[in-house]
Amino acid sequence: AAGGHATTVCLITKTDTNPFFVKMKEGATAKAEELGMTLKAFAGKVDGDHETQVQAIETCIADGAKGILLTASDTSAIVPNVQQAREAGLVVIALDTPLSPIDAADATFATDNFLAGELIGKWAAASLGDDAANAKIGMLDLAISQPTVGVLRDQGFLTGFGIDIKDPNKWGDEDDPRIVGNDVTAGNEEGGRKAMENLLAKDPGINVVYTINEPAAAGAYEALKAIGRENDVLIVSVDGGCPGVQNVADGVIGATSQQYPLLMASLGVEAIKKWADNGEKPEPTPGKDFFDTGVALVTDKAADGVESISVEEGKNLCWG
Amino acid sequence: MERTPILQGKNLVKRYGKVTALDHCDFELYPGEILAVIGDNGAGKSTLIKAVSGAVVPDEGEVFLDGQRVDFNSPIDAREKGIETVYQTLAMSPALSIADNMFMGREIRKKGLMGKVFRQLDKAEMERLARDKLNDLGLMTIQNIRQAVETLSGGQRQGVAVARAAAFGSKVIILDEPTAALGVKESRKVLELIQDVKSRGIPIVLISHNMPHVFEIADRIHIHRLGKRLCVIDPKAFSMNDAVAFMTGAAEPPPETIPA
Amino acid sequence: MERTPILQGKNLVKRYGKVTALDHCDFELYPGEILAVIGDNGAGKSTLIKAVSGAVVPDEGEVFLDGQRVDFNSPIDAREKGIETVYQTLAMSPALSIADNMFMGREIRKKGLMGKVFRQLDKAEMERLARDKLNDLGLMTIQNIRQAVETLSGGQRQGVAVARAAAFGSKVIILDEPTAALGVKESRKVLELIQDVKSRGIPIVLISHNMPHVFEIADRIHIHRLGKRLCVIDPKAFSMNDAVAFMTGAAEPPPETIPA
Amino acid sequence: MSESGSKGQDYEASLAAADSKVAEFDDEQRGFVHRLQHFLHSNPSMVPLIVLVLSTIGFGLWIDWEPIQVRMGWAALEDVSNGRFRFFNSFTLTLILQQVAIVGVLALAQTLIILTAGIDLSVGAIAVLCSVIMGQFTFRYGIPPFVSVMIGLVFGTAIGAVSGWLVSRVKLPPFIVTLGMWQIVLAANYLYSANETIRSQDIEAQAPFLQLMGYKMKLGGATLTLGVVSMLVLALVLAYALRSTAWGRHVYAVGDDPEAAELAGVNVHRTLMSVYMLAGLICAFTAWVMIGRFGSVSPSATTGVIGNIQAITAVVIGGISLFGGRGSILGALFGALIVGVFELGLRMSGADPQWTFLLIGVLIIGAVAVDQWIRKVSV
Amino acid sequence: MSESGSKGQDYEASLAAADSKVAEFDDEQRGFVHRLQHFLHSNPSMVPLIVLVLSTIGFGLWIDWEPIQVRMGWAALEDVSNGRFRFFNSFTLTLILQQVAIVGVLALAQTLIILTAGIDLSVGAIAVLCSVIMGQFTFRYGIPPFVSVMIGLVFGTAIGAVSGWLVSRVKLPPFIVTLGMWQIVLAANYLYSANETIRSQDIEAQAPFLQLMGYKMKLGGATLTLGVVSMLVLALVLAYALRSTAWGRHVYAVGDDPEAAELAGVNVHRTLMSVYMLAGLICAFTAWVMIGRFGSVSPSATTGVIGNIQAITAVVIGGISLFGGRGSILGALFGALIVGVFELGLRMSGADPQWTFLLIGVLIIGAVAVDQWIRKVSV
Ligand SMILES: Nc1ncnc2c1ncn2[C@@H]1O[C@H](COP(=O)(O)OP(=O)(O)OP(=O)(O)O)[C@@H](O)[C@H]1O
Ligand SMILES: Nc1ncnc2c1ncn2[C@@H]1O[C@H](COP(=O)(O)OP(=O)(O)OP(=O)(O)O)[C@@H](O)[C@H]1O
Ligand SMILES: [Mg+2]
Ligand SMILES: [Mg+2]
Repeated sequence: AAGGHATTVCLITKTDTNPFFVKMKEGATAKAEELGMTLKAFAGKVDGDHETQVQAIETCIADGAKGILLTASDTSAIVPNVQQAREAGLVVIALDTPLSPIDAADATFATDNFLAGELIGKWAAASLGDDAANAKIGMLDLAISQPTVGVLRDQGFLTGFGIDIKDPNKWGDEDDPRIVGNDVTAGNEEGGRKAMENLLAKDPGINVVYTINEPAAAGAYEALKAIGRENDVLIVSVDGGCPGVQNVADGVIGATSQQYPLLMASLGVEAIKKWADNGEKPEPTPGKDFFDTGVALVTDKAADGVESISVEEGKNLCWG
Repeated sequence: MERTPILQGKNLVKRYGKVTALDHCDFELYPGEILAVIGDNGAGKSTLIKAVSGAVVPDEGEVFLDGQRVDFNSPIDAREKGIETVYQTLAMSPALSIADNMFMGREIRKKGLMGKVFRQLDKAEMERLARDKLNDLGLMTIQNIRQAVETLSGGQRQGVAVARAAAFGSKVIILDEPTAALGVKESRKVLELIQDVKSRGIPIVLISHNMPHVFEIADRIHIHRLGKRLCVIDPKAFSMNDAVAFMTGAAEPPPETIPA
Repeated sequence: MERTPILQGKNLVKRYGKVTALDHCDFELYPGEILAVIGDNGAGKSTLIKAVSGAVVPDEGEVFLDGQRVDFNSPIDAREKGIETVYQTLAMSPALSIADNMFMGREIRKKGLMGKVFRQLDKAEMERLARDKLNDLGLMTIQNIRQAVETLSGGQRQGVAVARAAAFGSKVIILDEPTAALGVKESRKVLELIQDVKSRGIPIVLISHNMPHVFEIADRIHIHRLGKRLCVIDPKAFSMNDAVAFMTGAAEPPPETIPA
Repeated sequence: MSESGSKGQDYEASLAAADSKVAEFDDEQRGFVHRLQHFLHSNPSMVPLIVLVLSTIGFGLWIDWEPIQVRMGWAALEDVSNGRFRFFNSFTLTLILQQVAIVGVLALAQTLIILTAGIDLSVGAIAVLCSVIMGQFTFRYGIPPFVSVMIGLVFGTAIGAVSGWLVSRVKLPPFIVTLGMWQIVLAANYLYSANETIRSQDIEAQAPFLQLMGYKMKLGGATLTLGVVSMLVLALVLAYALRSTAWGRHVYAVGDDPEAAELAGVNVHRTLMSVYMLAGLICAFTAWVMIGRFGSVSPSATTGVIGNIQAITAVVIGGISLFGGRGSILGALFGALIVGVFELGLRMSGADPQWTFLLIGVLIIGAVAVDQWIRKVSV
Repeated sequence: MSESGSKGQDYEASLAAADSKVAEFDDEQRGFVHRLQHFLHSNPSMVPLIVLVLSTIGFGLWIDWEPIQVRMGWAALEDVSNGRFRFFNSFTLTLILQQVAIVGVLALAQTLIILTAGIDLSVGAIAVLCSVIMGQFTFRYGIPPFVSVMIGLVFGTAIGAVSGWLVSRVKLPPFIVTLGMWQIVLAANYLYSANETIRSQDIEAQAPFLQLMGYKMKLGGATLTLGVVSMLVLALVLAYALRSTAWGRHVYAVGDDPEAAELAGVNVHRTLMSVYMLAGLICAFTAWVMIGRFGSVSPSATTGVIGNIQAITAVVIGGISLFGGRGSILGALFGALIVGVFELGLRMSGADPQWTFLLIGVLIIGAVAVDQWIRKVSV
């Protein structure tokens, strides 16, 4: 009674409350529909929810699915379960975030979150020019449990900006005086605003703000607007969702690294279809150990030495 | 007897799980009288007065007030008709003050704008009235009318509950073991209050295990046994010993003991 | 008098916030006697017996058992010395069965391996004993020894509490208003039980507001007033009226009323 | 057949002469500590107020020690690294008010429920769903913003009514009802909104009325938003209603002992329904305050997930008993402010987010332990 | 001076003849529904068991309708899209056991606390911190895995002891104590672990003892892990201890009415301490089960954040009263399994995760409403 199609594909995302994953699910659903497959979506209950993802993998095995598209919350902890699924004959494709080790999955369609961070870091440094040496940076991160994606983007940004990141697996251990502080946002407007206010109270002179994603950036902007400093602070972000790109156009965000969740998802569904039909596994991007779905820096204020696309292009490619 | 009872229960039934607390029980209270209800522990006395005062909705049977059928769904309904009850558990809010408790559910609002529009309570007036009522009962040992009920001794609490009922009952006052926890002196005060209320023409139902008290003040005695009314006796016609014998099942009541 | 009191309190003080419930109070109980404690509501009777039974740790003063100074920090300490108390609040766990409640804190384990290693309770034995004790009290109307205490009427509960104390008290039994909620018949059973316990040589402290009961069974009467012992009288030497007069402050007790 | 008639039992003859003293004595040797305990005991919301003032002063001294030294002449401006007041300035102090506005209003709703011996785990979720409704009704269906806000308020009240009915009529424990309701409302929020954020810029352009609660009033460096003012006014109105109207007395009576209240003539069902509906309405009002504060409408706002715990924390630190019937609603406001002061103070003194989180945990236990110590007197 | 002596008051002369009937009658017209109510009332853990069986059958019929049709000969294999049993097979059914192992063990700890009329919000956080301790002590300090596990167990017990002491001695409400403890433990966990995951591969290679609870026993398609078996054994042991030892009776008595228990001779402090410490120990044991299940040690495990609510949900669905003193610990296990069956069943039927949350919310309210209906009888 449940599901009329023979081929089932599972999509397991970190949460289903973040628009990024909502779009990923939309892309996968549309593609599966087109290819005559059944898509079952699973998601963690909160950011970093590893347990629910494990349960989801087990469910897919029990359900007799053909393949799994997985955005892992904990890229190394999930490996034994991925192993189990592969042993049961499912193809597992990592989306967005590579597993650790990367070959634990049959294939990876991902953006490099570290690279995404690095791009906005470089752009921010280049935009400031000489002022970068005495910038005051506010870091708006995801959560105190430091999920991988947040760490990668944060550390990428700092690297791009030219700051020594110490332990690359952890944010907050840097001692560069240009960093005013880190605070957490839960990746939404509410957290973004409060975190920005907290950092501003610590040092009102902040002029560069890294944000984990665009909703957090929007919240930070509200906090800056409240004290009339929205025009002299550079906000950078990651994601590239349509509202985010629109915010770049509106000057809320200086630049954002755009990722392509819809593309990842639809490519993933296609790959599983292929594998189900003729046992063919997807190939990685030449020269990389994963299929890179790409990252692009979206800004209308291109900076020297950093490749970027215009907001107009970004809008065409954005998700949602 | 051709008088109409002021409060009447007919054929009342109330079951709690396997226990039938009221088993087709009748009840009549006539104007101006003190009716005592006596019976063994668990005979169903408290359940009976709960059924006629709205605290319990009987499974079967009817309640009449002044000959009119009434359907009390809550004690508030009964109170609105002038029936005041002191339940065995006293029904006080421990954290609230004596005055708050006495006026619970019939608070007095300030006159004028503050009262009408902002619905502000007239605390001063309520406290004054509460103090008066307690003084009538000889409970002036309560120093502070604003003190929380939980700081009172069991006896003082019972006193406040009785004072509340006496102050507001306009038609019937029901007292369920009002002197159980009281000392000699305090019990006497309550008995005096009951007679005082009676002299104002308000009939009273008194549940008590204290035979001397019952025989001292009751006009008629309703003997309850095994969930129903066994008989009603005139305390002047029977001895305490007879009453105890009927109530405990040691003797059969003569048929003519049931008037009305 | 040269006898040593079996249970003695000296100079006990207990304050609750502004209220001094015990005000340098003395107390003596002699072997084999029934000592009644009477007093107004709030006089501090319950606090007194709590202080000598470990339920309340007095702010000042000392407690002696058989002439030995004891420091009870909890009712458990007192129980281990053979002092059993029925508190005014009964101290029952409503959701547990009658047998569970009777053996609370002194459960019987199975013999052999199951009991020693797995600490398994001998429920059958406990139920049998509980039934016996209740039968002694004439409470055989309780049908099911496994029924939860909350399903009993107030009177039945009081009976279970009294039966528990009578069954386990080896040295002293203290009863705080054991008949307050009881009917005529049930009260009589408790009084008989008290006399029965006395005939086993165990002394009893009885708090009660019921003068006829007190004068009927007490050997001595401790009159409590305003947080301290006013005097101790012999019920054969004074009338109830005298006792009430002393206890309510209507008359001064003669100095020779205080023995020991 | 008593022969003693109305003169009472024979042994009661001497009663007429009885005196009426009770065993109540004045304190003998009470020191300052006892007096303080007593004062605080009779003014329950004073405790959190004092904690609030002390923690504000403490953080101020700690953070602004350098400028204070300069001001007092103990140090020269050149000797210190920072001569500017960072904590003790009107901007920072009013910022705390803005930051606690959402939790503060939710805590008011929570207080009402807790006073009836309930607990509401769904407050935050209701607020988020109602903000989504206000936003989506305006943008998706083109309903005028004013009407959308009204619909949101009605919707919040309706959710409260459902919970209230389950608690009062079906007699389910409030913890369970609102635990279930929390999940239902939060899931409905994501499903209905499809996780779409409505951007601040769009709202500003097309429906600025939705952002009304964010309207700013400046007095020097102090910035008060309409949301903050509403929170303060609402707290005062509720404090008045709880203290000085019959309804308020009934709320306390129901929380104290619902059966006693029923027997004493309080319509417990109506009181509970009014409390849950009012709490729902206040949660929906919080939705409006949220839109004012964030500018945008976001279904994934953190309030939906942790707003309940935040509100309960504020209530508890505010000295309101979780067992119902005791406490002052102003305490909840002070409780929310205490948490706000600690969070910002700790962040400004350089504690990282994880330490801040840990210290708030310590604060919760500590605040209640102090409260308990004060309550020990005379109970 | 009573002259009646030991014969009692004069009006009591006739008592000897009193009969001893009480107003207790047998049910008159009771139908099937009433009998059922009675049966369920006297066996509280039957309700969740029945719900568990019914929901398993329900989901099985729904998900496996096609293979059932085939098996019954109502349809040919060719007509259906799927002829394989997906839900009704030993793999899936034992999978549910594995999936609920963590919540199930936590729910046992939670039940103990709730039986004493408490609540523990810190259970999940303690489990996560202890798993980090077991892992880091082994890997950071090179302590033998067995010793590390012991240290973890002792540590969990110690946290329980602190909470128990605050509840029992300082007399703080358990909700507050464990709310604070939750934040403290969770933050300590992040701080201590530096958010580092210890990878499954490393544990397998260097300290496989840590993964002992993940050891699999296969019987045909059925897979049971040592963690699952421990959960079942622990539940039975606790059920025995609660029902058949003095300690168990004391736990119920304390939850029912702590003052009465104290007066009746129960050492309330010792009982509460033993319960909180045992609960802490069980949480620490959960840590080991977690390592077994996930292979790795991850400080960001969600159990730390939502484990408390999941455990409370299981307990509540299992029919254990949040007011203490009532309920059977096996009910909590059934409660956890019911949630597990619903989650897996809904996932397999393809429900969107948000719909699953929503339905679990409805389930919570529904389960307790049924329970309430059953309890109505005879109270
Ligand atoms: N809420 C209830 N739930 C279950 N049983 C009840 C309830 N209330 C009363 N009963 C039962 O109904 C019977 C009658 O109780 P009731 O309280 O009316 O007796 P009573 O005559 O007032 O006794 P007492 O003199 O001890 O006050 C008893 O067996 C009692 O156990
Ligand atoms: N736990 C308590 N907290 C505060 N005050 C108390 C407490 N227990 C008793 N009191 C006060 O101490 C005084 C003595 O109380 P106690 O219960 O000992 O009186 P009693 O003689 O037993 O009265 P009764 O005859 O009414 O039982 C009273 O004023 C009472 O209010
Ligand atoms: Mg009664
Ligand atoms: Mg007493």
